[in-house]
Order: sequence, then C-alpha cells, then structure tokens
Amino acid sequence: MIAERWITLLTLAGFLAIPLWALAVDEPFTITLATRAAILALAAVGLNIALGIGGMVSLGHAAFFGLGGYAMGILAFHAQSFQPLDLGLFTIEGTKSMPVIWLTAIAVSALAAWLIGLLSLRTTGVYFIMITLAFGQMFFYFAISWGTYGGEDGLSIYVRNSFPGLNTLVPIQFFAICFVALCAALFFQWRLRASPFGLALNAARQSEARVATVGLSPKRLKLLAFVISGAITGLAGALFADLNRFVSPTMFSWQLSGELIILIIIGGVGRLAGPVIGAALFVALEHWLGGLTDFWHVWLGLILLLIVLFARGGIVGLLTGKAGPHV
Amino acid sequence: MKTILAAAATAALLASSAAAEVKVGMITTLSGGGAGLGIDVRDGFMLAIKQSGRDDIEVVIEDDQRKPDIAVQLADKMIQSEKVDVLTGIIWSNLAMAVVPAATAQGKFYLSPNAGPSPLAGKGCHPNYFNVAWQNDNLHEAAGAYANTAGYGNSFILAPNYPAGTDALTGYKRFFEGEIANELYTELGQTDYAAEIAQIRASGADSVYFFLPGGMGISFLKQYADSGVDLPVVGPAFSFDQGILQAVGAAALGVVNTSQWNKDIDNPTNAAFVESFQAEYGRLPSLYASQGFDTANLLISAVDAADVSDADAFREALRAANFASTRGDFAFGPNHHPVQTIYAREVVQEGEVFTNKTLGVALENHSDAYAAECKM
Amino acid sequence: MSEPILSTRGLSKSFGALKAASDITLDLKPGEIHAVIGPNGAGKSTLIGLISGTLAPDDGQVALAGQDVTSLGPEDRAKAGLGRTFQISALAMEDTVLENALLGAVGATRQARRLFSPVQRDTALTERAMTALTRVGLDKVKDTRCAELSHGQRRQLEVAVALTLAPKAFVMDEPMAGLGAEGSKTMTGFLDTLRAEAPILLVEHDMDAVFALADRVSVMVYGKLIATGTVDEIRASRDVQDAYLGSDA
Amino acid sequence: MSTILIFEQVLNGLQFGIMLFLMAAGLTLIFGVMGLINLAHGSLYMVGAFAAAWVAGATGSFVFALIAALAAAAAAGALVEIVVIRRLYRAAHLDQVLATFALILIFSEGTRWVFGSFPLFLDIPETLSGPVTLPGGIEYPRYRLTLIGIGIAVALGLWWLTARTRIGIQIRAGENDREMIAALGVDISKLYTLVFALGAALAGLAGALVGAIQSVQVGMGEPVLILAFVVIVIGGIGSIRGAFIGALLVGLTDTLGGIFLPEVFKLFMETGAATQTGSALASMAVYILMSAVLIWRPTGLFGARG
Repeated sequence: MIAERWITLLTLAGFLAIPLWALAVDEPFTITLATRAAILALAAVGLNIALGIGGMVSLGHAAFFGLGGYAMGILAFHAQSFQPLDLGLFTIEGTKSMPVIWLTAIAVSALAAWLIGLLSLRTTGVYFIMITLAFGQMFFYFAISWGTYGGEDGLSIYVRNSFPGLNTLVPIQFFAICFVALCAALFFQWRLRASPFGLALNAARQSEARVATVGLSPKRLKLLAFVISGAITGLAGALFADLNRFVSPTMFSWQLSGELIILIIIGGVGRLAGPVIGAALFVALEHWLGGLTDFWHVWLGLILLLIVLFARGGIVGLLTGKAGPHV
Repeated sequence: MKTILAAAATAALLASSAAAEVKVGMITTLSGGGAGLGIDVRDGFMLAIKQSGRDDIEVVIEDDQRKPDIAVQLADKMIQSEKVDVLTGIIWSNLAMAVVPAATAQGKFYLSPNAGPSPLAGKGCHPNYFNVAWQNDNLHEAAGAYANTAGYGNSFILAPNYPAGTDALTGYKRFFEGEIANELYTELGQTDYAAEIAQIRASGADSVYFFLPGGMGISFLKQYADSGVDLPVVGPAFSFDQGILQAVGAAALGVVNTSQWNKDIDNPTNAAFVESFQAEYGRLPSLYASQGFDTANLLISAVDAADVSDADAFREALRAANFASTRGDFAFGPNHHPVQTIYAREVVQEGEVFTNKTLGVALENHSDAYAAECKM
Repeated sequence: MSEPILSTRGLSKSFGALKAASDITLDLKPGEIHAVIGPNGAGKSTLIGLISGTLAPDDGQVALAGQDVTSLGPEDRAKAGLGRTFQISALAMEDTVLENALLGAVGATRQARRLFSPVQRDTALTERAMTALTRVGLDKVKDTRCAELSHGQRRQLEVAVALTLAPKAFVMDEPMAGLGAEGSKTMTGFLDTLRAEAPILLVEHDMDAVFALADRVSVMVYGKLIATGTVDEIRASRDVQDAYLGSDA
Repeated sequence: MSTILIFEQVLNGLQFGIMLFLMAAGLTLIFGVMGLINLAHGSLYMVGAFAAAWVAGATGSFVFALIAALAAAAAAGALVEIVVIRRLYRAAHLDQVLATFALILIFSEGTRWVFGSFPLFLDIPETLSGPVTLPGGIEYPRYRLTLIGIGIAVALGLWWLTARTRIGIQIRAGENDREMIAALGVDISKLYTLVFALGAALAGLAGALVGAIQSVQVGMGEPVLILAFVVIVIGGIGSIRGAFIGALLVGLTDTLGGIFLPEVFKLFMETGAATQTGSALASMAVYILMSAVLIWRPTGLFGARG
C-alpha cells in the first residue's frame, strides 16, 4: 500500500507531465482538457474542505462556482462594452485583469457562503443537503431570468482576461495559471488540515458534542470552513469562465453541484489528492468514452457503480488501503 | 515554437495544393434530452455529403450533451487539434452564443443549421458567421402575420422565461396587429400547464400563441386538447416537427404552425430529399433534417467555387448561396441570415402518421429585424 | 464554610409527560467529590445534560464559580470552567489519542482560529496534551486511533481531554464503566488525587468506587433527589434503602 | 380574477401535489425504513411511463398500461435493490448518492438506447378524456379529477398498510431498529426488497399517470425527483403524513405562485417586466418555501426531533 503523501505528489506530477507532453507533440487540445480538469479539481478541493473535513455535504456549491463565473463575466462584460457597472450608490469600471477578477470572485462567493452557511447550518444530514440545494436553485433560476447578463443564453467574453506577464490565450500558459492555483489550494488545505482549526473542524465532523465540551462552537468552526470552501470554489468558477470565455446559468445548476461531489467520491473523500484524481479521471472518461459511443453514459454509470461497490474510500482509499474519513 | 509554426504552414501549403481538403467540425446534441434534434441535423447533413459522393470533405462529429461548457471545449478541440476549417451543428441558442463569437474571432467559418440568436444577427454579426436556418424571431413573426390573416383579434401568448422565450413573444407581437389578452412566462422545463390553461379559459382571448420547445410543447398540447378549451392555437414549427408529432398524437390535429420548410414544398430538391432521407433512415425528415441537408449543400457549393484557405473567396462563395435548397429560393441578407418565405402549415394525419400540410404563405421573402444593426 | 464551585437551584426538565428532573438543588464544594447515584432511568443523564448545557431546563438555575450559566450553551460553560466526560464516549474516533487531547488543549487556549500553523509542531499545545495523557497513563498509545482503543482506554481519554481544559469543576458520567476491576482501582486512585485540583461531580454505578471516593452522595430516583449526605448517612438512610439500595443492591 | 378561476387553480395545485405525493411517498418510505438516499427514484418514474407507453401502444388498453407500469417499475426496483442497493445499506450516505446517481445514468441512456431519442406517445383513455362541469360552473378535465381520486386512494391505502397490517408494523419497527426487527424473526432483506419494490411501483404509477398528459421522454424523472426531495424534506424525512402535507404545500405553492406572483408585481411594475420578475420568483418559490421551513424547523414539519 502506498502512503498518501506519495499519491498526492505523483498525481500532481502526472498532472503537470501530461500537458507538457502535449505541448511537445503539439496537441493543444489535451492541454485544454488538462486545464478543465485542473479547474474542476480546484472547485472540488474547495468543496472537499467543507465535505471531507467538515462533514458538510453541500449540494449547492454550484452557487459559488456560478458566482465566481459571473463575477468574471460581469466585470469583463463591462470592460469589453466600456460601460461602467452601475450599483446605484456608485459605479465600478469593468476590468479584464485576472487578479482583480479573482479577488472579486473570492469576496463575492465568500460573502454568499457566509449567508448560506449561516442559515443552512441550522440543519444537519439530508436536510443540510437539501437546503443547500435550495439556495443553489434560487441562484440558478435567478440567473436564467436575469436578462441584463444574457439570461439562459449566458455571456460571451470574446478575449480571455489578462494576467501580468503572461499571454493567457496560449493554452499552456493558462494551464500554468490554473495549475498553480490548484497547487496553492492544495497546499492551503494541507496546512489547514494540520492547523488547530483543522483539528477542531475534523473533530466537529465526528462529534459536535466533543468539540463543544472543550469550549469550541462547532457551528462557528463549520461556518468558517464553509466560507473558505465557498471562496475556493468561487475562484475556480472565475477560472472556468475564463477557460470557456463564457458564463451561463448552467454553472449554477444542481447537476454541477452533484458532479463536484461525485469527483470527490471517485477520488476519495477528505483526501488531498481525492478531487484531483477524481477530476482527472472524470474528464478523461468523458472525453474517451464520449468518443467511443453515443451511449457512453451507460458505461460511465457502470464504472461509477464499480468504484462505489469495490473501491470504498475512492481511488485514494483503494491505493492506500485505508477507508478514509466517514461522512 | 517557430518550427511548429513553420511545419503548420508547410502542411497548409501541401493541403491546398492537393485536392482542396475541407475539414468540418460538427458539434451537436447527440445524447440526453434534446438529442433528437441533433441527430436529425447530423443525419440530414451527412445525407447531403454522401449524395455528393465527395471525399474531399471530412466531417468530425462530437456530442455537446446540450452543455455550453462542453460545446466550448469541443470547439477548442476542433480548432486546436483537428484544425477544422468550418464549424457547424449547434442546436441551441445558448450553446451557439458560447461557441460562435470565439470561433469566428479565430478566423473559422461557422454555418448555423438551427440556432439564430438575435445578438449574432445584429450588433454581434460576423462576416464568417452564416445562418442557414432562420433568425430566432422569424417563425414567431410569421405566426403573428398568419394570425392577422386568419382574422384573430385577441391573442393569449405564452413562452418559457428565458431569452429565446422573450424573443418569441416579441417576434409575435412585432407582426400581430390585434390585442394581447395576456402574456405569460412559464418556467423553463415546466411539464404541467393546467394553471396556464385555466387562465386561457378565463381570458376571453380568441386565439392562443405558444412557444414551448421539446417536451414542454408535448405536455401543453396534450393537456390543452383535454381541457375542453377550443380556441385556435398557433405555434412555431418546433413543437410540430416530425419527431415530436407522434408523441403528441391526435391532440395536435388541426393546429396551424409556421415553418420555412415542409415536406410537401414543391421543388425537385425537396422531393428528392424527402424520398432519399426516408430510404436512408426509415423515418420522415423533420425541419431540422432539412436544415442540416441545406447546410451541407451550401458548404459543398462553396467548396466547389473557392478554396477554403482563401477566406475572402470562400466567404464570397458562401454568400452567393449558389445551391438548390429544399425550401426553394434561398438567399442571404446583409447580415448573412436567410431571406426566405415562411409558410403556415397544418397538422394532419396520413394513415398512421401525423405530419404537416402546407396551407399557404405566411411571410414572403422575409428577412429579420436586426439586419440594420449589423455592421460588417 | 467555602462557597460552592458548582451549584444548581430548582432544576426541572420534562420530556412530554415524563418528569426527567424535578426541582434538583445540589452543590459541589472545593476539594470534594460529590457522587450522584440512582437506578437506571432515574434522570442522572438528564441532570448531566442540564448541568453541562446540552439540555435547557424548564425551570431553575445553574451557577459555576459564582456566575449564572443557565442561559449558556455547552461550549460557553466549558469556557467558564466546566470539564465534562461522557457516559458513551464522544471522542473523535478517527483521530489519534494525541489528536483528541490536542483538541482539548486547543479549546482551552482558544486557538481554533489559527488556520495555518501545524498544531503538532506547537510545543506548548503538545506539552499540555501529553501531560494530561501521561497522567491517565495513555502516553504510550498516543498515536493509536481512538477507534482501536479498548472501552476502558476511551474512558481514560475522556478524562484526559477534560484535564487539558484545567477546569474549575469536573462533571463525570460513569468514568468507571467498562474498566474492569483492575482499571477501576487505578481510576479510583487517580480521581482521589484529582479532587485537590478541582472538585468532581461524579455520576457512577460502581458502588465500591462511589463509597471509596465520595465525600458526599446524592441519591436520585424518578427525577427527584431523595437524599444527600455523607457515605455513612446514605448507607444508614431508610428512605434510600427502600427506594434504591434495598431493591437494587 | 374570478373566484371560479382561483378555485380551479387550487384544484390544479392539489392535483399536482397529489402526483408529487406518489413520488415522495416511496422516497420517504425507502429513506425511513432503510436510511437510503435513492436518487434513482426518478428513473423508476421514467420506467413506469415508458412501460405504460409501450404497452398502450401494443394493446391499446390504458388499464394494461397501468398494470405494466406498476409491474415494470416494481421489477426494476426489486432488481436494483438486490443487485446494487443491498450492498449499500451500511455504506456512507455519500456512497449511496454516487451509486444511485450511476443508476440514473444507466437507466436514462439505457432507455434511450432501447426506445430511441424521440418522446413516446401515451394518451388519456377515451372514457376519461374531456372536461366535466363541476358545481359552480367550473369546467375541469375529467382525467385530472381521476388523478386526484387515485392519489387520495393511494394515500389512504398507504396509511392503512402502515397502520393496520402486519407488514406495516414490521416497516415501522424497521424504521426504529434494524436489529430488533431481525430479532423478531422477520427476514429483513426480504422486507427491504419488498419496501423498495413498493416505493418503485408508486413511482412507476405516477410516471404512467402523468405520462398520459405530459411527454414520455428520457430525463423526465429528474425534475420530479428534485421536487419529491423538496416535498419529503419539508414534511420531515420518513413521515408519510409529512410527505402528504409537504406534497400539497409544494403543489399549491408552485401552481398558485406561478399565477399570482406576476399579478402581484403588475400592481407596481409595467406588465412585461412584472410577468418576468413574477415568473422568476415563482420558479424559486418552492425552494424559498423549503428553506423557510427548514430554517424554522430544521427537521421538517413532521420530522423526528433531536
């Protein structure tokens, strides 16, 4: 059996090697696929902090993904149409600068996560799953009928936003940005998990009473984790929008929330490498099976079933021989 | 980097000196809900390619699952890896909005076999974007015009609450001269229309216009037919195409709908198309199939006239639209959207099969409302 | 006479028609072990819940070190100085022994907002945790996952986590359960020394331990306190004999 | 707006709610007894509709179609329980979510493989078609009245089953304590298969009944599934009574919200914007309802406390 640390490092090395190989043999689309996987992995890393460490099964994380996406879409839309965004009290100029967009995405989704978390954490278990779903759906329907930014048609941004010193239109450079963001998030999660906060949060998932008994509020721990989680998923949303140069309400859909959960389960709940392996595998399957047959969903379903039935703890669980945290 | 570029240039030279190879990327919906439309477009398109007997047109087909992000990803793949010259196939407006601006900005041609969102016809038009089907408002405008000729004076209109729905009702109102009894936006994907039908019953309208694509339309028509409300219904062809009619059944009989194509439109191309499509696939063609077929024939005509590597010449060849369309006369307006006749047709039963019969012309040589905004 | 550290006044709690606790008034003085005994279903667990803040009383007050804590939740009562152990172990079962003790140290020092520095590298916190583990004799199994501990070891760990809090008063729910004769003896000896640090409110079934340890004993039956006194007084009480010891022991 | 119209809309809301109840009852029963989150419940609804459409097409009989729907959904349910679900009772909720999601993929694309990509035809039987005139002059479709009747009959049947029969006692015991019921000598795995098949049959029945007035197509189950989850969460998971109340609440909120919210907005906005804003809010209405209920009562209206 393999130690988890090695799995994480090997996964990341593989994640880096494939696009570099693709660059060498001039397969730019493979780089795009790897970028997509990296961004989905980043979103799932965000969710994994809430779900894997804090035990909060959120079926509403698409809300943060979408908010990040629309933060990008709206700012870039106002930049490309040269009309400032009118917020009533004051106006904001649009921008095409990625760092500014990212900060906005993080701030907006963190704020939303704080509000949603505050209300949702009154509930637990399946009720928590469903109330987060409800908030996600509210955003979804709002985005569909909000004509100013395209409604269901979404918003197209014609040129990818810029990052100082890089040409983001070159696939490998944009991949580099996303990969660094993913590594940073993983490093953050690793430190977080080992910190006093991570210790307390992990204990709160297992026994709220225990945490309360040592004088800590499980709700407050979970709320902070939910905010951090939402912020990371929001950042991923902004990157995803930039990858596609397009945002639409599908980023808010419950199917996307479900997909993020599934990525994590495939890889391994609460494991550092879990979302990364899950996303890579999912994107690869989608691409490869989709090319084989129109009915590839059947085969995808069968593969997922096999993973649940025979690889408890996901791929990482299978490799390390340990079931991992119980949610 | 330099060597790669050079290699690409050499490859391009080689390709153009050989028989003018054209690579076409088709992104369409082949799985999940709405797959029927994509399959029809694909089948119509491939039928035309097959009939042309050419081997210099290569078509790469991919399934977008009706998800915008997948469509964008596939477009990237076709442009970056497959190095296609022409893209086509997208069914849904929101997917087209995601793909088309970026693709044309990268110098690719896009031929739309179905979606025609208004931004791409107006301010966002592009010299490399050609719509072979219709601008989204067209069939609704024709329905408004038909309602005038049918003598309706007070319409109850409804559509789902999303951009295409708003466009639909706007399009109808643009041509309809009577009163609007009520204007209703339903939920996207709604399946139960009892509440709306009750409102129709109470509204005092003399006609109903609805735009509810796919399963929504099936549900509405079945429930409407059973409700005992007997106001005449008008709709665009989307809820009455060949794939859907069998699922609606007798509930659709007699409903008038507007379409730029029908299988009984009298011209040799169309007759041959209907016959060969049935022979090839064992089912009647739908308007989506006819659009796919026309798109392929437009492409073939342009490939015959110009080399795709000479973008300006190829664009001119496309603009000329020098091909025999299943709709009869076909020409592009200044914004590369069709100027075409739109018909009113009625749902009839032929033996066991439900299908449409052309009643007459609803709008003659109709362009669209956005052409003036297009600057190119 | 010294002020009590912990006291309840007229605590009552009903679940529907069932009066699980009615008018409970007791106190815990510095340096003493005050045992609460009673048959199953007497309401002892309800009493612990009311004192530790997991249950809200219908009536009555709880005071800790002179402060009224009735309206506070369990985490705030812990902050106010209450160290509690559970009857059914409530530990982070997937975590190691050391991690559970560290949690206590983190809670006691209010450091849960530190997001970025590894807790195991913090010498102050680990020392605090290890000291507690050493005192209950769990230092040798510090890297064992809780789920793999015996019942008795879990009890000891519960006590160790409470120790890391350095509380003003302990409330212990059956710390002897599952320990076996030998373990019971060790634990009894340990609790005997612990009373000098902080008084203990001890709910316990093990009568030998109760009679060996307790300075005072309260007897609870059907949600009511029927007697409070020294061990000898309780042994001699006719009421207690009738209601409890007579039938049970 | 006339009283007749309002009354008719209330009937519509009731009918929608009662159909939701058929879905929600199975879902809540399966969760209550086995603790299983079954995302594939919507697929069983679809199976029922497709079986009904296929049999109706072959035989022309709506009664046969309903029988086929019940049988096919129950069989599919039992099969799924025996092959997959049985291995998941002790698994984490998350594993159940992934497995039943996988089942959705298999059912949906499998159905498309067999029946093709176009919707199927299923019609209201001749005897039930057309409107009837109710007291007060309301014209209301006979079929929808029948649906209300069938739904109430099923609700009563379920109440009778759980409250008055031996199997109901076993089901209720199973909700409380898995070991206890096994100790009573009940074959627990048979009981679970039976409950799962019963829930599936109810979903299949709903699919067939609704399929006749809607469109029988792949993917028809998922929107209903989400609403059914909303229903059981509002009602309190595991409670049949809660599911019934929750279903009616959701049905009425959805129907009446869609009608009245745009009218409310027309009072202070211009018509076009009002209908759009109102409709947008109406599509969120059931979710707003659910979150409000959960914020007020974190375990639903009739859920177990604590």
